[in-house]
Amino acid sequence: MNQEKTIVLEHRCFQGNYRLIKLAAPTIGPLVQPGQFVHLRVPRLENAVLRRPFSVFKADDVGLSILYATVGLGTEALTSVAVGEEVSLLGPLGTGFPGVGKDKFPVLVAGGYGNAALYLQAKVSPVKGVAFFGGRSAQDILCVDEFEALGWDVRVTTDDGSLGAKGLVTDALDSWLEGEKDVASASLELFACGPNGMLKAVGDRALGNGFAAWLSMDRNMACGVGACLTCVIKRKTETGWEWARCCKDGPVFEASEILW
Amino acid sequence: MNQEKTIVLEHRCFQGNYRLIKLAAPTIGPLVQPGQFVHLRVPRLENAVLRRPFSVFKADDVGLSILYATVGLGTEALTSVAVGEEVSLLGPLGTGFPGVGKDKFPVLVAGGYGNAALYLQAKVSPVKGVAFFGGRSAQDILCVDEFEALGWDVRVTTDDGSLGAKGLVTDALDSWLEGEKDVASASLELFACGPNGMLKAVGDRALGNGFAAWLSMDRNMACGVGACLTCVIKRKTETGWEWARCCKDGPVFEASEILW
Amino acid sequence: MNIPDLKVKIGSIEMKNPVTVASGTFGYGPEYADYVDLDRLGAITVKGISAEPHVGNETPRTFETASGMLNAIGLPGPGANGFCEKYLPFFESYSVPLIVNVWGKTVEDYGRVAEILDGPARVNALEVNVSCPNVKEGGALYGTDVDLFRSVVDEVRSKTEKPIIIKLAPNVANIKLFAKAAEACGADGISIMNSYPAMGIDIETRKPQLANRTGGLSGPAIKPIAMKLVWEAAQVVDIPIIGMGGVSTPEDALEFIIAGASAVAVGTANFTDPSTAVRVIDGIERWLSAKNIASVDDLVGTVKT
Amino acid sequence: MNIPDLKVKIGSIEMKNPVTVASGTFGYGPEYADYVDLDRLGAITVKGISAEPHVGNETPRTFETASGMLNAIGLPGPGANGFCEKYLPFFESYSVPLIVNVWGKTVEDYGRVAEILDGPARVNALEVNVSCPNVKEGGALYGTDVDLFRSVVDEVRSKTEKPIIIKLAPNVANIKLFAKAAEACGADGISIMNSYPAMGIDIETRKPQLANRTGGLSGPAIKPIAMKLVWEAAQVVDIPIIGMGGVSTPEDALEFIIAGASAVAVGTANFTDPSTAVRVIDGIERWLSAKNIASVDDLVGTVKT
Ligand SMILES: Cc1cc2nc3c(=O)[nH]c(=O)nc-3n(C[C@H](O)[C@H](O)[C@H](O)COP(=O)(O)OP(=O)(O)OC[C@H]3O[C@@H](n4cnc5c(N)ncnc54)[C@H](O)[C@@H]3O)c2cc1C
Ligand SMILES: Cc1cc2nc3c(=O)[nH]c(=O)nc-3n(C[C@H](O)[C@H](O)[C@H](O)COP(=O)(O)OP(=O)(O)OC[C@H]3O[C@@H](n4cnc5c(N)ncnc54)[C@H](O)[C@@H]3O)c2cc1C
Ligand SMILES: Cc1cc2nc3c(=O)[nH]c(=O)nc-3n(C[C@H](O)[C@H](O)[C@H](O)COP(=O)(O)O)c2cc1C
Ligand SMILES: Cc1cc2nc3c(=O)[nH]c(=O)nc-3n(C[C@H](O)[C@H](O)[C@H](O)COP(=O)(O)O)c2cc1C
Ligand code: FES
Ligand code: FES
Repeated sequence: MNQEKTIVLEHRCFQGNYRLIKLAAPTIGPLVQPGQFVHLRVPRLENAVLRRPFSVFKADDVGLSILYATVGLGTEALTSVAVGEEVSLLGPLGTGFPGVGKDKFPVLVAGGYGNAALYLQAKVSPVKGVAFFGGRSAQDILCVDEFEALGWDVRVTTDDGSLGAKGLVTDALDSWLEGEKDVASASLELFACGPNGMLKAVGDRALGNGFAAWLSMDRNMACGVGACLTCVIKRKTETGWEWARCCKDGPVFEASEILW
Repeated sequence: MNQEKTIVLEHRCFQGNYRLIKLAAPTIGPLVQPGQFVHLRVPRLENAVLRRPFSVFKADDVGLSILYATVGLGTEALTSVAVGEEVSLLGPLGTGFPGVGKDKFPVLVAGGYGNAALYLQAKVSPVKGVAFFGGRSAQDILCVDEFEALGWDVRVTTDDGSLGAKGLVTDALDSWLEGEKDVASASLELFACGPNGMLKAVGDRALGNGFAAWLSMDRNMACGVGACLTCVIKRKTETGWEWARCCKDGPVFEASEILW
Repeated sequence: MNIPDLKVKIGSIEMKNPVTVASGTFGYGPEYADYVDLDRLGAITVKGISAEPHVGNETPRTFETASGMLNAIGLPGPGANGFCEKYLPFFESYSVPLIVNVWGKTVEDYGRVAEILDGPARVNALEVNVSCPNVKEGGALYGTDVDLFRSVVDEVRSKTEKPIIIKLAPNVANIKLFAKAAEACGADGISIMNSYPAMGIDIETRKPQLANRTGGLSGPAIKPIAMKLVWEAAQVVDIPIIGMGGVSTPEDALEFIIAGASAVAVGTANFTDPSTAVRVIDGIERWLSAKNIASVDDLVGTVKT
Repeated sequence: MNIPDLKVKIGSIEMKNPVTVASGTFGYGPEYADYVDLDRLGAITVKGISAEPHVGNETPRTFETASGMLNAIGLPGPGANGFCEKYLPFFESYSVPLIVNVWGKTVEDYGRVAEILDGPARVNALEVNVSCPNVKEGGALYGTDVDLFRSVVDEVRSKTEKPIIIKLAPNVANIKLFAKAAEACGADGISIMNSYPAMGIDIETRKPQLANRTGGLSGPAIKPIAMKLVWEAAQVVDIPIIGMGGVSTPEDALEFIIAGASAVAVGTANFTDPSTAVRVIDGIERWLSAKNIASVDDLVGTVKT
């Protein structure tokens, strides 16, 4: 974990409401593990006291990139940041995805910017499995080509049918699971990132079918380093539950750990 | 008085710590009288609730320009505003300089950005007299050429002697007044803008010699339109004094009105 | 799309929309008339007036802080009669309800200003600022001592038939006490909140940033404090509340209304942008309309807790 | 250029510089250890600890506001014994003084946590958070009722020999009362201020932004409020004051010191930038040195009013 002053190398519209920002981060970049995130201080947003957490989309020795949707104060202000400007990052933060288990067949499930959180996992995965991408409409489906280029079998669903099948991503997952009944469920391993509703639905499938699902959870964060106890999530224990910190113990949790 | 969304046409270093910003302001521009000011909202300075007052340096039917020194939060943030950005102005505000009196010989006295406040007055003045410009060092002496181009006899003093005579602007004024003793004091009229200490010194000369001195006063402002009573100044009355509002009743006051 | 009913009543005043301006941030009326069509406002609340003319504090009187500002203007003003002579004629050409903010140094002062302003028909209501030190009782604040508070409200109530709105001080441990006391003493409404006692020091000169040493903090910085106070007071009184403290967007106003305010006042934001109040009114109308909410009244105090 | 003396004393604790961190914004110690050399700090103040483990509030627990944030974490924690087991070993490798923030729901609770923490040598002082509702007395706050306040301070004082620092609640009409009471009951220092009771409402859902409905406002927004409280308290007590509320620059810290604080705590600004506290320390040193001021002590309370 480091605090680094990074420099904006690239910043552009990616697709629809999503933008890509690439930062020179020679200290943090090389350390990033799949599913980890960075905590970013939006430059010149002087009335905001909090940083903003973003999954690392891609990372290498030079730096890292983030794919973000503009949804509020911080992300809107972020759009005005220019190439060459300085951006402070904390990172890499959190406990990301575990490696795909031996002999497991990996399945990715992503909604919206969830694809960004899954890309590095998709890349390092020794086996390239099936990836289910869901979104409201075509412009919420990101990076299909890039996942296909890595060797993944990408299945798209949109709420409005503007790209891929019409329906929910979990519908697509369900019918696929149905078709794969002969494959022992135990050999599947899911990795998911997206809205809470989707994550819960994916988690239910995993619990019902007896396979593991690693879910990257999204919680409002203040410190990002485990100090403030803002981002807590109920994690099951033998006797009940305890608070786990999404920023430190997560953001990735195994579905069966979570008390929804 | 208007509120106008203006567009930045030009924005550049002018000299030393001073910058020039030119705004397309077709509503406000044509209305500006010498000595008036505008109240500017610094874009993207979200943690500041107050506008910033600036004298109008030049104005025409297209817009107006401001000459400003970077001294704090607002002026520093202003430096990052780009050509094409929108800047909200209120203006033109306040009571500026009166026209030069009939048969009067005008004398200008300026310190720092005071030159900006005096330029329009210098321009419209039917007689071009003597202008005393003072500052800490050479880079605080602005626009000598431009005043000379208008036909003014410019005398420069700097604290460190890096330009013109070494000393205070009032020293130069004093020796000039001494030399002009034969000219009836009553035929002189002073117009001044600069630090409070300088204005008071200039006012004292005027009172001592029996001529009028119009001083553009600098007071912290909140509303800029006479509503909040932040910017008040003690103005003599027959029975004592009353508060006058620098933003509305001023910023220009005649020296003999002011209770220092 | 329905056209929502924006009208609200504070005592006998009919506001055509729930937005007024906060006392002291909008002068005596004429100052902003070039920027704002005054008749668009639900009401105008003018700068604090006392029975006699008052000179106010030395300068500096204001100072900017993070998302807010300090002020210690010190309530300069022409006195009640001076105000009526100088400013009431101006209001004859407007139909907007006029709320006059009043204050005093003694209980009798409060009574006298109320009595004088009870006369002119153009004065539609009084807003009573109780955040003043009581000179007779050695500086205790009318707004933070519930007995003194009651004595002021009683006195003002006895001297005017016009609606009276009591403007509560925020720096109390239990705002409910004061809200209930105001209602019990016959107030027609409550304003929450005045600026919060605060201070800034210039580290170079080591002098306070305000000539008065301390002043009141206002602006977006205090909105969350005001919101809680409005929510708490709304639980214990039936009279309408005017919410204020950092209102600068329609969303801020709606938040106060949902918390329990019947109307809001725009204060510091007038300085940032004189068109704020009108923008807030238009935004409230658009929002209610988009949500198909028939009236502002339907929204008041609907917070789900 | 002189090298200024940054040392300050709070009771028997020697802080090598006047900067600590505010309870609840810096975890239990290890969380920021990767970002900050903990031994650079004047002291570390950890998250509030009670006698027994406590679960805290539901989420959402924080919400960002203009130049500030709301929090209603609800004081979750491992309890005093849990804290000692889990975190004290970590501190063995550091020399920085450790201040443990403590709280309780009853007077006896406060006594118990003080008693437990009186044991371990590594705990250097207790900071007593009195902004808690008293469950026995139906929710009155220890921090706003001066009798309850005294009973807590007395109880803690009787249970520990260690320095105790009383952390005052800001939402009182007269802070001097509480500052004097703390001193009279034998406190070694005072902290001012805790976050200010506040609220935010989501206008779309009409639900409060915090699961707990209300929370505390902190950050630069409240700095001017804290400044006034520190200044007032400093006028009536001789024990040292730790000033906090929005400290994010060396200038903020110097302002608190000039107002009367002997030390400051960095809270919310840790979230904005974990290196804030170290930046503040370095900045204070540079500033004193540039002004040729020999020590922090020479600056404390030197405001010219
Ligand atoms: C581990 C993690 C990874 C994330 N990765 C990405 C990503 O790769 N791309 C992307 O576009 N977004 C991502 N998000 C969500 C992103 O953090 C929010 O969209 C962003 O903080 C919104 O900030 P804002 O100021 O625009 O919104 P506002 O709503 O104005 O923010 C106000 C406050 O709420 C918080 N907040 C608002 N929405 C969210 C949210 N969904 N999650 C967490 N905090 C929120 C903000 O951080 C801020 O403190 C991630 C969130 C988490 C927790
Ligand atoms: C009528 C008038 C005309 C002016 N004309 C010019 C001009 O042409 N060029 C120029 O460079 N400056 C001019 N000034 C001064 C200018 O307004 C301040 O330098 C500017 O407001 C500083 O803002 P800041 O945020 O950078 O400084 P900060 O010190 O961070 O500002 C904090 C607050 O103090 C106020 N403030 C600070 N310094 C001054 C000051 N000297 N006068 C008034 N308010 C101040 C700011 O407006 C703000 O409210 C003028 C001031 C007045 C009153
Ligand atoms: C410059 C200024 C002057 C004020 N004068 C008065 C006053 O005369 N009487 C009064 O009751 N409140 C006065 N107030 C308080 C405001 O009416 C309002 O209660 C407070 O500023 C909070 O609202 P805001 O955050 O929208 O400004 C004044 C506030 C400011 C900023
Ligand atoms: C997330 C958070 C948690 C806090 N937890 C505690 C706590 O456990 N005990 C306590 O006394 N104060 C707590 N506080 C209050 C701070 O210690 C401090 O008094 C307050 O935040 C003001 O300082 P600041 O503006 O620098 O944050 C907490 C504040 C925040 C923001
Ligand atoms: S965000 Fe602070 S503990 Fe997770
Ligand atoms: S700045 Fe408001 S009256 Fe002059």
